[in-house]
Amino acid sequence: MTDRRPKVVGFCCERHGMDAAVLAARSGRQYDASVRVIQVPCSGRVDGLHILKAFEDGADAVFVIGCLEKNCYYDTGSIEGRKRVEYVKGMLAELGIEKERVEMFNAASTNAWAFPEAASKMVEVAKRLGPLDMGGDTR
Amino acid sequence: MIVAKRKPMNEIAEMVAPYKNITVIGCRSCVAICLAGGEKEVKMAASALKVKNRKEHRDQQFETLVVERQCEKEWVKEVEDKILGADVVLSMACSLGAQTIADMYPEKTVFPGLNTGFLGVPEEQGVWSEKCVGCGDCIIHLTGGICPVARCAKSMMNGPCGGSSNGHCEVNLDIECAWYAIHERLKLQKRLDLIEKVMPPKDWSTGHYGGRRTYVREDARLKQHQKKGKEAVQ
Amino acid sequence: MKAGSNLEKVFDQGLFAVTAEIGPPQSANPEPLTHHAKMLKGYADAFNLTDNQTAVVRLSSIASAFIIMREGVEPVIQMTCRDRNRIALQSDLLGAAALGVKNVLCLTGDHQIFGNEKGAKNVFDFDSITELSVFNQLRTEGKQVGGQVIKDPPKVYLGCAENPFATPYEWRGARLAKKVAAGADFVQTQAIFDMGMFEKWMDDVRARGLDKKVHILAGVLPMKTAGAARYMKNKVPGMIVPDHIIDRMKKASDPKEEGIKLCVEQIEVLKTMKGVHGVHIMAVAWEDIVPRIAKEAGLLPRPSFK
Amino acid sequence: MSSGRIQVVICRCCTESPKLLDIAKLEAAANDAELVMSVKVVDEICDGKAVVDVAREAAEKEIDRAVVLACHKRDVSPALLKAYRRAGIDRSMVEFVNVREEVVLPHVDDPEGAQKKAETKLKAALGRVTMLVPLLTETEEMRTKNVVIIGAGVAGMAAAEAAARAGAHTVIIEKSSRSVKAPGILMSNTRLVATKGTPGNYELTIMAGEKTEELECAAVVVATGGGWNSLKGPLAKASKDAVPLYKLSEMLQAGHAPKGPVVIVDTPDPTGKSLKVMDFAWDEALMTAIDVKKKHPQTEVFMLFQEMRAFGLSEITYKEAAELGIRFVRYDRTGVPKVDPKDPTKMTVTDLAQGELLSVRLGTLAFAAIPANPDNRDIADALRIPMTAEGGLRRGGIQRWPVATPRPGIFVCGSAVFPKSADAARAEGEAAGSMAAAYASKGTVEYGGSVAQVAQEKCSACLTCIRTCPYEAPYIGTANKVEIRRQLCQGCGICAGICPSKAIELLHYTDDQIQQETRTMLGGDF
Repeated sequence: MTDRRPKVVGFCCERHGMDAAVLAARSGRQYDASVRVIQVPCSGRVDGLHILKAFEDGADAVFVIGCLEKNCYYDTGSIEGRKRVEYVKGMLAELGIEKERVEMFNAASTNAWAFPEAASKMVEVAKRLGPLDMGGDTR
Repeated sequence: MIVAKRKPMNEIAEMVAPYKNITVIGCRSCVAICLAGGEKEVKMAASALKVKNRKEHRDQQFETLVVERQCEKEWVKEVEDKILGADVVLSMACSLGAQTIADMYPEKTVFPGLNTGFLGVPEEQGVWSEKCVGCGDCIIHLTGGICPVARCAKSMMNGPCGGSSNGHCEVNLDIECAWYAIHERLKLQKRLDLIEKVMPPKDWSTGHYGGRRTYVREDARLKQHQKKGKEAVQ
Repeated sequence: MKAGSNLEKVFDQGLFAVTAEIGPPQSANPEPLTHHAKMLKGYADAFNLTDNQTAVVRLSSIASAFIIMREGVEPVIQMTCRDRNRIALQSDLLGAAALGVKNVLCLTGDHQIFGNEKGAKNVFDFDSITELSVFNQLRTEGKQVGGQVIKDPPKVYLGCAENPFATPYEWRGARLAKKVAAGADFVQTQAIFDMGMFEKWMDDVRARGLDKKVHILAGVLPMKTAGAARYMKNKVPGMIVPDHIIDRMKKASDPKEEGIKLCVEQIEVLKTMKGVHGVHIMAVAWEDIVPRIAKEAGLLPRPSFK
Repeated sequence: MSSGRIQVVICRCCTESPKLLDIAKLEAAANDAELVMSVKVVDEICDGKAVVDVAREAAEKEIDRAVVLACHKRDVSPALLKAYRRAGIDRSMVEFVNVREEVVLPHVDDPEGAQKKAETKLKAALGRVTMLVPLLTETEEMRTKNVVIIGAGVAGMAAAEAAARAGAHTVIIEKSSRSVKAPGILMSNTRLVATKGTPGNYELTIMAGEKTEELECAAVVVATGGGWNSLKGPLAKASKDAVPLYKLSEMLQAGHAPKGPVVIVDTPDPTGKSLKVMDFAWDEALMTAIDVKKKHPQTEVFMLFQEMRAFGLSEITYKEAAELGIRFVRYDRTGVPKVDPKDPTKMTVTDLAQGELLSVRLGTLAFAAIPANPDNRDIADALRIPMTAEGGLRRGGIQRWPVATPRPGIFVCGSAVFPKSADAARAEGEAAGSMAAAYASKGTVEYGGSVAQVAQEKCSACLTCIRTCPYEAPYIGTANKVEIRRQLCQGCGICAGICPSKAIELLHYTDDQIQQETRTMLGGDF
């Protein structure tokens, strides 16, 4: 049971985020298959609730990836996205859950490394912290 | 409006820990507007508790719902079955909402999910500030539309204390000195004479200190024979 | 004669008055008070006993006053509005007067956030000006806030504090006028470092004719280090310490001596200022320096009255 | 509640997918799924024959929605969507799954994981496609072909010419009385006051002289330029011979001799108290100084600066200037240049290199600072577009083109954004003019699609969405609840994500859709 692969959800904006992911794939960059990409139009669409629900439904780490804050397709969307992530971090921390399990990333469409790097970082975090339901020694 | 903020999640988790079926009820009025207890916050609180339960292998059922105004019996009544069906109610309204439910269903345990803060206004998105303490005897016509009772840390009535520093309050330098603001406002209006007289001692009995207050409008009250059903009998 | 206190007599004779401070201890031990009273006796006309200053719990000011009076030293009790409502304030005034206290300084009080009981519920039923007006009515008409008239009203000499260095500066004179209208007999100012600014405030005070109606005791504060000066400039709201003073303290080979010298110089200037009727020496936690300052500033000997 | 007749198309993506995935298993999974009426496996969905084949079967089996497992949806041939449309399936009812770039290419070493992932993605897409509703798009006729250009400077003129060439009716509004030869209409002494309307049909309120007028237009180009004329600050006030740098340059070009000595200072506000500076025209300053020196070798020239930014090839210019005897004086805030109030021809400054107070006779005083145009604030306010911290107008994301603002149909160019050379401003003006003309020439605006929708019974009218939306799409409607101006909504969903009452949904990205997709994806074991 303990060697269960961690599950990571990545909410990815349809603009720079997804373009970066596609470019990464075409450049042959690899990341763990356990990363589940959920496409959203903009990281500002992500609601803290979506992140929490992902944890509820079995995710061990969640990330949001959007455009660069100064070059967001939807102007201020990725700034909003970051705020949602920060709020969830606060809630998790209050409950004694590692806030590192959720992160915000920004990418430009030309950054082939951005998406795989974010994905790998979160897989690593999930592995290091262990599955959410196995790390419950604090009970 | 009434400004509130969510209690830290760990406090909420601790309160509801012994219970199995929890109904979380929000409110679409003030607390939704101050981003503390609307549908989103209700769902997020429940979800966060479920995430914690997943981590700790605890099993709890959450029902989430929102009523239009939790401080009014009729609105609460609409979700009565969900209240009666729960082991405990977590109210994500202001304390008025929580108390309304608690008073209506005395056998039910009701927990507050929010800390009710103050009567205030949104200064900008995400920033709320206190502007009234409900003293029951408004004097802002004498103070340039700025309430010294609520906005001065010492509720001073005769001008700024010696801690007014560059127009800021000594208690918290991020906050403006209410009396400095009053002075500037009245100067602008050329009405500084208003604060030159010594104010008589304020009568606090119109406020909370006079005991719990009830305001009655006899012309609005329903007469005995206007009431329906059970209410008419009481 | 309103109360017949030593301080009142000094003013009545047109003499330059001196007051200083004694901070009550954070314990039930009266010894430090007795010690300071003995040491300072004869170096000032009256001594302020602070009322839980900066909201730190201390031996009460009225009890402290009683203790130093046993040593033949005259107290000025400070009474803040932070911890007492109108019932307690009036009651304590009657009690203090009955014990023989003759000088009362009315203050709003520091907010509890600065003290060691931050969770305290404050009162602030009054502010200092309302307190003055209520006490004034009580002593002159024997009438309480609520209207009841009492026999044997308290005979007290009423003082207040004023800070010329708090904002809005232009209204500080008007605020003193309110205090005078409310019944203040004397006023002690916040510690003065910026003489120019104080002079400007005095101009306003004189223009309003207040110097004729109230006795002004200019506050001075001897400093031990440059750090203290910087701290007051940066951290104490409503305190203005010009850079040249900080510089002077910084450059001094013996900052303590420099601090004393500076204080004495300030008193010399204040003595010549029209409308200033005395000085209030705030030697916070440095009470034993008061005799030396009084001596070097030529304030001795203090008059005595039979 | 599940309904619909689904077709699943599995593309081998030019034989790339089968290298890693078991296509037969995917096909079987599709066939086993509920509501799936047709499964087509094709080698290349971009191939015309495949499209025809897929569409024919869709029509035959009365398919109403489809899941296409292929590559990135932008890369899939538009012919497929056209064929589907003919078969009665709206484009909004087609769900694309990017198996190639999200599964095959990034997981080449993990065929087992990739297979499970692809199958789960198929499952998630099948779940999503049953929740899709046809999206409405509406069109609105543009009432005019007008392109309004604000500013008749270098960028504005270039924009007007480009737009006119592309067939737009151009109207230039210029605040000064400047008269230029321009295509279309030139309205001088005219300012923009307010804007109403929606993209493609903007209604501008302008002040022509003392008269308020309404002006309809399809698109707007903002070319307000830098704030050359807004020289504020103690130095500009201290000397009556103070001019902005370009004036000095014009004077030289016109053959006039400047009164010597010439002093060029970086900014008229050396302590930085009253003037927001966007940039400094160092290159131009150096060139102008050289020009003075070459034309009038006897004239003394001083350049006073806190930081000289002459990098790259400008080094050569700098060197040339030094060799010509132009005196460079570096100062800082401890000894800023001052004009003697008693003698306005005397300037003093502390020369950091020499460490001494330098006294200079003032003939002509010029400044290299390029302040933000103070008009930008009014323009941004009238057009409801954002600004930069330096006081320029802010562009939208680069993906939306470099001269576009976040508001459709409103373009910005030249020094209104940040200072640039005349060449760059001209090029940007041309780009903005062409874009605006292209936008206006469409004749109609299409809107709708995946836009926000308000459940008014849930709305608390808290104004959060109105304050947060970058496009001002939400507004308080007649029922005192929020409504969405569909013409302005860009479909980002920021409002849906922030609404505290969960009253706003973004069509096709509803909470349910996002959460169900997440849940399905997490259900798979890979």
